[in-house]
Amino acid sequence: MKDGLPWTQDEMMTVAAARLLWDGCVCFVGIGLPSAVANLARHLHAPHIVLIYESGTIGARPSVLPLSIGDGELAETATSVVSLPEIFTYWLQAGRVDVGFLGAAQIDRFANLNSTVIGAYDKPRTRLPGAGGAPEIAAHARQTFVILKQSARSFVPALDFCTSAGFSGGHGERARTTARGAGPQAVITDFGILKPMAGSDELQLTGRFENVTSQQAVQATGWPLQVASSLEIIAAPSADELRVLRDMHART
Amino acid sequence: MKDGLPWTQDEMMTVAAARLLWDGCVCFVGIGLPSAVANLARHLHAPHIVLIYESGTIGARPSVLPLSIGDGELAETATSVVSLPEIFTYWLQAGRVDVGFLGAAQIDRFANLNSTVIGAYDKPRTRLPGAGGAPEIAAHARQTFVILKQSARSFVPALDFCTSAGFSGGHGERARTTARGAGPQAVITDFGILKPMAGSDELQLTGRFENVTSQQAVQATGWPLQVASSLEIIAAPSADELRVLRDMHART
Amino acid sequence: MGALLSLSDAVQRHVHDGQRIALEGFTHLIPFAAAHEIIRQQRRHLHLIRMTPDLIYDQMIGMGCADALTFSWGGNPGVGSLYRLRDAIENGWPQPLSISEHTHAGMAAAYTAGASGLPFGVLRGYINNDLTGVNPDIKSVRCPYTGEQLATVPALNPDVSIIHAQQADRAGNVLLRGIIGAQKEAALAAKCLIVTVEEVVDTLDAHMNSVVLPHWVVGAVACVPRGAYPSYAQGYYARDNGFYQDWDAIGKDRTRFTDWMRQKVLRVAA
Amino acid sequence: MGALLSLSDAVQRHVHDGQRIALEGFTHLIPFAAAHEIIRQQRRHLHLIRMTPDLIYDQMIGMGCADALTFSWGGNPGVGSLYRLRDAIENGWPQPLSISEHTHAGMAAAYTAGASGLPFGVLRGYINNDLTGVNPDIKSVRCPYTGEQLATVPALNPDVSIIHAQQADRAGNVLLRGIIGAQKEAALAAKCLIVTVEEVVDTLDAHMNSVVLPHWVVGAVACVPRGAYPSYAQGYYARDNGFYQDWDAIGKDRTRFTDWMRQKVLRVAA
Repeated sequence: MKDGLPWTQDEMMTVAAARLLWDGCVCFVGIGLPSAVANLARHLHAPHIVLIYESGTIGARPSVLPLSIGDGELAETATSVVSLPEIFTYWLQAGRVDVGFLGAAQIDRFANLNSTVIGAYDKPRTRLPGAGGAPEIAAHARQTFVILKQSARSFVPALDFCTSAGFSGGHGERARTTARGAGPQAVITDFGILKPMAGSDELQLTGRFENVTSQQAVQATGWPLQVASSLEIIAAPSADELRVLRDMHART
Repeated sequence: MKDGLPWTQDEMMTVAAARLLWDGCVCFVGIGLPSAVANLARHLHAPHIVLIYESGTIGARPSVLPLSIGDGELAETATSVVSLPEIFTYWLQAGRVDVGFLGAAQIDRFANLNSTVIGAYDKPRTRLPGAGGAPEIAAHARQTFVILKQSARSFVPALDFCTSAGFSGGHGERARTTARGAGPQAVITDFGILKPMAGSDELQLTGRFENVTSQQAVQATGWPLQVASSLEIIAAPSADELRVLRDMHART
Repeated sequence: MGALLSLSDAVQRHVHDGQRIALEGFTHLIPFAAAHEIIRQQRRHLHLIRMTPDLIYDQMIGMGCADALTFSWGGNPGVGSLYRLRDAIENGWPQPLSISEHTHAGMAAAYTAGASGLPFGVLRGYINNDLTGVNPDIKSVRCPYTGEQLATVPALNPDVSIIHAQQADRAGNVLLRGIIGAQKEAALAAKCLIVTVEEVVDTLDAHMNSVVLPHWVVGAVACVPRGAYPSYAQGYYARDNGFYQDWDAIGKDRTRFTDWMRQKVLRVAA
Repeated sequence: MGALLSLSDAVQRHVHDGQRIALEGFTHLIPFAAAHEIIRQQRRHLHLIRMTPDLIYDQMIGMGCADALTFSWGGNPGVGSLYRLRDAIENGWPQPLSISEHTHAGMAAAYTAGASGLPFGVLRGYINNDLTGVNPDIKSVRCPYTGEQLATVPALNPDVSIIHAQQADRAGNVLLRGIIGAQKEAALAAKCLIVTVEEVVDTLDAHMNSVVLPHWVVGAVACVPRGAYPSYAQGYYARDNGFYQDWDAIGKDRTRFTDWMRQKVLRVAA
């Protein structure tokens, strides 16, 4: 636990992201934090949230957090199990997903994401897993939430590779593409929440967790991060939120 | 029964067509004569024939002849029931069908078929049911068999409408299209069997039933029908063939 | 989403004059009860969409609900003609009917594109086929790899699709069993989906890979036992093949048709 | 078709050096046993195709079976990196690996086109995405109706696809249950299909709308209980999540990897 506080920044991120989800929303989730976030919301204020995993499970209600997106419990608890091509055509591309969760190794000021390589593509310094479902989630979910710890290494002035377009060059460029969704509407970090500014589409710190300063967030960003004039202070996880989150992890 | 013979020309057609099917062949069948033919073959010499109905049933083994191509017994006895879009993509268009059966209201000398209208399309004298699955069966089955009673009204010099291409203008025109299958390899009528001639692709009478003359077949054709120099005489239905066919109809 | 309504309310609320609507079901699970309710509520100027118009659209067309029809095979399966459809096309009775005619493979591709959020579907089809001359919707694209020319159809996205299914649960999830035709595609291609079901149950009789439409894509569910009759519902009742044969005589004659509709449809409450 | 063979005979007969092969299974039903047999039979110069290379291709790549890889997500799910894959790409060990990289949606469209007998698949994808700059296979077509530019991918048609399934019956019909990924598409896109199964039964535990591949599209069936381990087979055994975590340390080190493969794969009879 960071700074001797009774909760970790990971827990704070998870809770802050879960609060953004509403009951009944249709959520396309990957493994790791996104899955934890969506399931936490389901156990808290959003019992009717619909979880879609790209493995083909629609409406899964796992009691423990899956390690892989294709765990048996997802299939056993789903309303419907369909093929993977169907997930990407009839469900994602058709615009039926309210919220898509994305992670990445790098993000730029317009919320474009790199999960492919660090260094040159042909001679990578670090080869990352790659695109998976992310580029089309980024395009077609009605909105996306990005979850990513903030550091000058991950919040970069220029991506080494653009895997998933956010607002591309900003200033309405995304709206002129054939991407259907509104794009990244929140980036949840271990310092707070960034949102795109109207007009420029550039990310701005709009909320900070109560145990960090906006100055710390700016220092952890590889570009001159704008801070909203009215900065929201995001409340620490409640006892209830922490209990449910920890129970969920303990069961897993 | 025609001419006082112990079997009808309908029965002769059905039996003659069934003899063309081999054990294990994958057969795309419609309702009516094609379904009777394929099921007769299954009960006679081709127990492992695979019947695909466009309703989505693969490997159906109905005990009675279905009235519609979507009867419940087809689903109950099938190896697999899939969606109709899948039938036309993964199964037919992919080239997995050995034999497609087609009927029509009109056929021309290159085995092109009309099942759409008699008269002008915009002001039809008779509006027929239309294309259904036929045009793509005609294109993608490895070969097609056409079953159609012969008369000057149905065997015409020029179609009112081309619903399903056979050999189009003949002389190799089909082979120059993107149609995958070899096209109509046999037309079974109530007089005998017509097959395309190498080179011209024009239909030729290659076999006649033993109770008709080739002259009768020529007279029942709206174009100057070629007759093969070595005309096969097609044997009358055997007692066994007739018994199985009549049992099948009696059960239905 | 997925509100449980009476059929009458569902049609009242969601089906409006002039819409493009698809009542799908390939031989099996044809939503006859819903069609009859639309006829009773006298919807007009509909653009009907359906692979096989079948008796269900023969009735709607004969009762004057439709201005236009998109279809791919318009017969009485295993029996013969649809005389009301023919009368509309051949003689403009009770009113002219404009048609947009496809092949099954083309309609299937168009529904699939509609369900997939794509503007068009691609198929190797309509080869040397006169339909391309009478239906301007059939176009082509060139494969960027092989140079091959392939046929295209515009996506079908009905304003309303109506299907019949075996079961809904109380949340509004819907289970289809048996021959499913292009219903899933028609359902997901629509702006609004209405489902009639044989029964509403606590728990669907589904297994892991069953065909289930989740409640949040369903606009309204109406419980209508025998709602597919004279078509059938696998596990509930069989197709009334006799009625399909009887329809030949009923549908052939304008007066007999009108009398039948008056007695068997108009005078029946939903 | 659908001959019941030993796994060793099936690989011997159907898998050859230099082929394009796909061993599919999305998290579930990954055909590990078949991969191990290919490693034992020392196939070389394969072009491996798989959405998620997973441990199965990490092992094949590390053992020198592959010259090329077509894929869309190359990590150890929920754990981290595939170090053998990375070592091949970053350092050319044990040999260089050329890659053709896609998104999941692109791979799915490519398999679907392959299964459908179409030369290409269409999707609204790869939008403002650098993959289009490094993968010349990603092209576009213009919608003939709306003018919209859409991405295309060339059809994937592997020489051989290998999948694992729960059951085959004695005729060679194959049943898959649970999460089915893109296996049906990969299976039907292939020139030759090999299936390993948990058990061969008299009658498949199937219902009407189960995912069943008929015997006449199956080139060979091999009965290999636990053939998906450390992946899983719904209804038979669970995923060994612990092994996926252990693999992180095994796969990270060339020597430890080679030792592990020698002991656990090479010295084991099929």
